[in-house]
Amino acid sequence: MNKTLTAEAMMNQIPDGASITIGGSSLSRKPMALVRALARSGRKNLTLIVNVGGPEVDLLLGLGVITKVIYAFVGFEVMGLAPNFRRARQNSNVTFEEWTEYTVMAGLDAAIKRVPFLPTRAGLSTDVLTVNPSFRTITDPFGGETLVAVPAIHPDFALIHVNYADERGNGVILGDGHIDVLCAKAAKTTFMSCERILHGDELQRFGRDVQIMRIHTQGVAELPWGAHPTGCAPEYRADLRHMEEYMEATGDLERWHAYQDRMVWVDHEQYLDRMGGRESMVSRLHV
Amino acid sequence: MNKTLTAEAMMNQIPDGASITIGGSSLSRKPMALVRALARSGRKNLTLIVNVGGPEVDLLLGLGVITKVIYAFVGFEVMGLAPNFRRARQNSNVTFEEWTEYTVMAGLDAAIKRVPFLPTRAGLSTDVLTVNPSFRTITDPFGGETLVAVPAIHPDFALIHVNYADERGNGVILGDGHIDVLCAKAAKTTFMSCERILHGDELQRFGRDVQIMRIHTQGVAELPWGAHPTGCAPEYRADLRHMEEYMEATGDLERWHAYQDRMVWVDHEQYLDRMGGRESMVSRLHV
Amino acid sequence: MMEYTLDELMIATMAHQFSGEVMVSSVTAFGALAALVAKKTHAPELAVLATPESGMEVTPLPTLTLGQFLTDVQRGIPLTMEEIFDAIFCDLFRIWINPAQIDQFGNVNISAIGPWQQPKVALVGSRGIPEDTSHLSQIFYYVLHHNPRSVVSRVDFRSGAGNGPERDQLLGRSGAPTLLVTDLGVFTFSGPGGSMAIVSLHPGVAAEMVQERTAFPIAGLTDSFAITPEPTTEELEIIRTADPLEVRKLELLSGDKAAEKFVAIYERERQALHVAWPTRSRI
Amino acid sequence: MMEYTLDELMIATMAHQFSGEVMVSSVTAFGALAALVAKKTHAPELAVLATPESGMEVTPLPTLTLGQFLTDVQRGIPLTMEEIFDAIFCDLFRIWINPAQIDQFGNVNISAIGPWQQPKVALVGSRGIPEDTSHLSQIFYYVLHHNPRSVVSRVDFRSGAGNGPERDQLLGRSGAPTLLVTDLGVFTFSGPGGSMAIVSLHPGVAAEMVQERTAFPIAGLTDSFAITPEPTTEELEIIRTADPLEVRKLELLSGDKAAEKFVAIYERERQALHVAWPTRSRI
Repeated sequence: MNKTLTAEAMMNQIPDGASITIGGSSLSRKPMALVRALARSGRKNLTLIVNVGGPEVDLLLGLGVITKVIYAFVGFEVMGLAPNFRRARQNSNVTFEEWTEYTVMAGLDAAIKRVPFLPTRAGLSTDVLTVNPSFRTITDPFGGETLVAVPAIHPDFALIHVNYADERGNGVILGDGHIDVLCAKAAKTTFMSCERILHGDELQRFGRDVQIMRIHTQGVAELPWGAHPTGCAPEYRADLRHMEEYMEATGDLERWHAYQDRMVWVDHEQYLDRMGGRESMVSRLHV
Repeated sequence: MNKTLTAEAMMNQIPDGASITIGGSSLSRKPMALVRALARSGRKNLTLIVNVGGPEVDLLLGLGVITKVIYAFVGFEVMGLAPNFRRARQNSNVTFEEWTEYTVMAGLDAAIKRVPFLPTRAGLSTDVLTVNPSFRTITDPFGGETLVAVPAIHPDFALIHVNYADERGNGVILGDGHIDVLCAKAAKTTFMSCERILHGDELQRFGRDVQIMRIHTQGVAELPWGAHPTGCAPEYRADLRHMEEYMEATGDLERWHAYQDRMVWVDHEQYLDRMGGRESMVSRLHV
Repeated sequence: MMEYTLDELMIATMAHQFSGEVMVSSVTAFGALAALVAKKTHAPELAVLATPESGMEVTPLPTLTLGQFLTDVQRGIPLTMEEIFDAIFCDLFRIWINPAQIDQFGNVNISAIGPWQQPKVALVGSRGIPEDTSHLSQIFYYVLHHNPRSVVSRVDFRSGAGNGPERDQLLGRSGAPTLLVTDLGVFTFSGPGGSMAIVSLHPGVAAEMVQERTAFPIAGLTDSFAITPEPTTEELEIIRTADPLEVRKLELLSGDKAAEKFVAIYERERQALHVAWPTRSRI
Repeated sequence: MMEYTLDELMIATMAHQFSGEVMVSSVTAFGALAALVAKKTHAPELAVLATPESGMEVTPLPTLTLGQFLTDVQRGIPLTMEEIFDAIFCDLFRIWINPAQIDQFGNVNISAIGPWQQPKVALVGSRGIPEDTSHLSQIFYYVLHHNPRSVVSRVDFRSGAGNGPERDQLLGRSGAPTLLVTDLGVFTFSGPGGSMAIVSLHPGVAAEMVQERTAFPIAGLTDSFAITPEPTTEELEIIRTADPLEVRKLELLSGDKAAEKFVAIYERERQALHVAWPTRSRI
C-alpha cells in the first residue's frame, strides 16, 4: 500500500469547480507547495473552505481561479491584511461567505458525523447570521431555545501539510493541529504533503502526535519546506521577509506577473532555489 | 495551586442525590479506589452516568446507594454479565436508562458545548428510542430528515483515574482515553485519582498524553493501584482472579457482606494489603 | 488439507468478508483473528485495531486482558473514542458483532431477554451497535451456537436495526445486516422482505439441521447450497501462530472446561505477549 | 515610581482584570504580557497559552512568528482547537480582543468597514469572536488608538455581540462586553441601556479629550472619575523581562519606525527565544 504521489499527479485528480478545504492557520503550516501546484494545474472555478486563511487563499484569489470562499478569517496575522483577499472582497465577482471559527469546524464535523447540521449558540446576535445565507436558526426541542443550525460542509478535496507521514498515509503533526484532522476526515479525497516520509514503524513511535489516520488520506507527497512561506513548527518559522516581498508584488499587475513567473510557475525544487536554496533557508528560518 | 485531596475529602463534597459520571470502560481504568471511598462515605440516592460500565456500577448497585443509571453497557467483558447490575435490572426500583456509546458521548459533549442537544442518526430504527424517554426525534431544518436529538447530560461530579497527574490537576492518560476527557469537562466538579503525582515540569514532558487539563479538575489524589481490580495500561492488567472472587461473593447476602467488610470498608492501604500487598500485585498483574 | 476445527472454519469464513482500507475492530478473539487473516492474505490495507478504543496498525494477539497493552508494546497509533466513532460515521469501520439474539430480518439484541422493562435476563446494553447499524455499509454478525434461542423469529429488543419498513424510511440501506456466520453456515438477509437466506452450509451440515435449530422458517430451504470453503493451510497457520494460547476456543467452551482454559490463558498470556512482542522504546 | 510608557500602563491595567483558573489566550503581545503579569502577581492559577491554538502552561515570550514554538521549547501541554473551543463554551477562557471598531453598546467589528457586501475596507472576518460573545462571562476589549473611527456610534458590522434587546433575548448576559481599555482610559458597558461609561481615565487625560475622540456622547461625562493606577515596579519588570525585544511597542507604532522595529525584532527573536528557553528534551 503506497499512496505516494507527486503534487502534479494529485492536482490531475482535481476537476474544475471542485470544493477544496485547506488546513493550517494564516501563517502556520499551510500546504503552500500543494497550493502552488494547484495554481499551476490551471484548475478554475474552485471553492475554498478555510477556517483561518492566509497566503493560500490570497494567492489563489490573485490568480483568479476562485469563485467562492467560505472562511472565518483571512489575513496575514502580524503582517496585516491579505491584499488580494481585500481587493476581491471589495471589488470582484467572487462569492464570499463569512462563517466563524467554530462553525467551520462544526460544519466539517457534521459532514464527518453524517448529520445535516450541528447546533450552536455561536453567531447569535451578530451580523454573521445576517450576511451568511447558509445558516438557519432552529428551536431546541427540549427547552425551546433559539440556536444556530450550522449546515454540514462536504468538501471534495482537502489539502494539508504535516511534519512526517508514512507511505500508507498516516501523518504526524508536531505543532498546532489547527483543523487539519477535520479537513482530512470531512473531504472525499485528502492529499497530504509532508516534510519527510518515514517508514511506518518509525512513524508509529510518535504516539498521539500521529494525528492523521491513513483511512482518511488518498495521496502523500514528500515536499520539504512545503509550508513555505508559512511556518512549520517545530522546524521553521514563517518567512516574513518573503511575505513582505509577496505583499509588495500584489501592488500592481506587472510586479504580480513577475512574482508568479518567479515563484509559482516553477516546480518545487526551483522554488527552493529561488528562495536561496535549502542551506540559506535553514540559516534564516530554522528555529 | 495545590489541588491534592484525600479520597475521603473528595467524597465529603458529594451530597446525597448527586449525579456522578465515571470514566474508564468495563474492566479498564475505572476509578475503583474513589468508588470504594464513595461507597464508604454513605452517600445515597446517587445517579450514575457511564458509557461502558463495569465493576464500579455493579459494586454501587450492590450496596443499594443508586437510584438511577444512565449507561450504554454494563458488563465485565470476557467475564460476562455483571451480577448486581443484572439483579437490579431484573428486580429492583432502580431506574435504568439505556443510551448508546456515542449518545452518552454526545450528551456530555452537548453539556460542554452549552447546547441543549446534539443530533445523530444513531438509535434510529432501534428499541433504544422506544425505552429511553430522554431522547426526542427532530426534523432537520435543511433536508427534512428525521434525526435523534440527544439531550445534554449535566453531571454534578466526575470520577476518573489516570496514570499521572500534577498537583495542579493536569492528568496523563497513557492507554485508552475512553470518555474520561468528556467526563472531566462536562461535570461541574471533577475528582481525579492517579498512580503517581509528578511535578508539573515532569508531567508536561508527556506532550499530547496530557489529556486532562487542570481547568476542568477540582481535586487530585495519589492512589497507586487505584483502578484495581480493573486494569491500568500500560502498567497493570485487570485482576480477573479477583473479579471471579467478587462475582462469587455477590451470590448470597452473607458472602456479599463478608466481601464488603474485607474489601470496601477498609482504607486504600488496607485494601492493597488484603490483595496480598504491592509486591504480590506487581508479580501477578504488572504487564 | 490440514485438519481444522469449527472455530478455525468460522474465523477463516469471517476473514473473507473484509476488504478495503477500513479500521477493523478486534474486540473478540474471532474478530481479531479474522481481521488478521484477511490482512495477511487478501486485504493488506486493513487498519487493524488492538481493541476497539485503543491503537491502530497492530497485529492483534487475542488475549483476555492485554488488548490495549498491544498498542503500547507494538507502538500502535493511539486512538480516541472520537476517532473510532468518526470512522463509524464515515463508514470506514468494520466489526464482527456477536449478538445474543438475531432474528429473521437481521435485528439483533444484546440488551435483554424478555421485556426490557422487566427482563427475564438482563444482558449488557446496546453499547455501540445502534451507531453501527445506522452508518456502516457492511454489518457482520456471528453466532457460535445456532439454535432457536439465538436465531429467533423476532428479537426481544432491537439493539441493532435489521431490515424492514422502519429502516427503509429512516436509514435506507445504511447499516443494514450484510452477513451472518454461525456454527452451521453462512447467511445473508436478501430473502423476501430482507429476510435470512442461506449462502452456504458448513461441511457436514444439512439444511434440515439448520431449519431445526432456527426459530422461523428459512426461505428457499429446499434449494441446493454451496458448501462453506474450508480454511487453507496458510489461514490455519496465521490463526495458530497469532493465538498460541487458543483464546479463540474459549468462546465455544462452557462449564469446567472453559473455567480451566480461562485460568490457564490468564496465567500465561503476559509471557506470550512478551515472547511475541519484545519491548521497543518510544522516541 | 519607575517611569513607564503607555503600552506598559495599558498592559498592567489589562492584567488586573484576570482572575481565577482559566485558559488565557496570548494572541497579541499586549494580551500575552497582561496574562503573564497577572499570573506572576495576583492570579497564579491562570493557564497561559503560547498561542490560542497551541500549548498550555507556558510563559509567553511575545514574538512575531514563534508563538507556537514556545510550546515546544517550554514543553507546554499541546492543545487542539477543540480544546480551545470547549474551554470557551465552558466559560473557562479569557482573551483581550483588539477590534477595529467598538460601539457605544460594546458591539465590535473586525470584518468590514462600510457595508459587508461591498466594503470600503475589507478586514479579516469575524474569526472566533462570535463564539466568545455568546459564551464567556467576561469579555475584554482594548483599542490602541481611541478616536471616532475606532470608538464609533454603531459598528458597520457586528462580529461580536454587544448589549441590547437582541442579546438579552437570545443570549442573556452570557458574552456581554465587560471592559474596554484604550489609550485614554478604562470603560465599562454599564451605562443607560448597556452603553459605555467611564471607569477611570489614564493619568493626564481629561474627560473632554475622551469625548472629542469618541463618536457618540458618553453618559455621565461630567462626573468625577478615578485615575487609572500606574504600573508598579514589579509589573514593569515582568513586562520588560518577558519582552526584551519590545514587540509590545509595535502595536503603537506606524510607518517607517514600525517597519524598522519589525525587521529588527524578526531578525533577533530566534536568538532571544533560545537565550530565554534553553532546549530541554522530551521523554
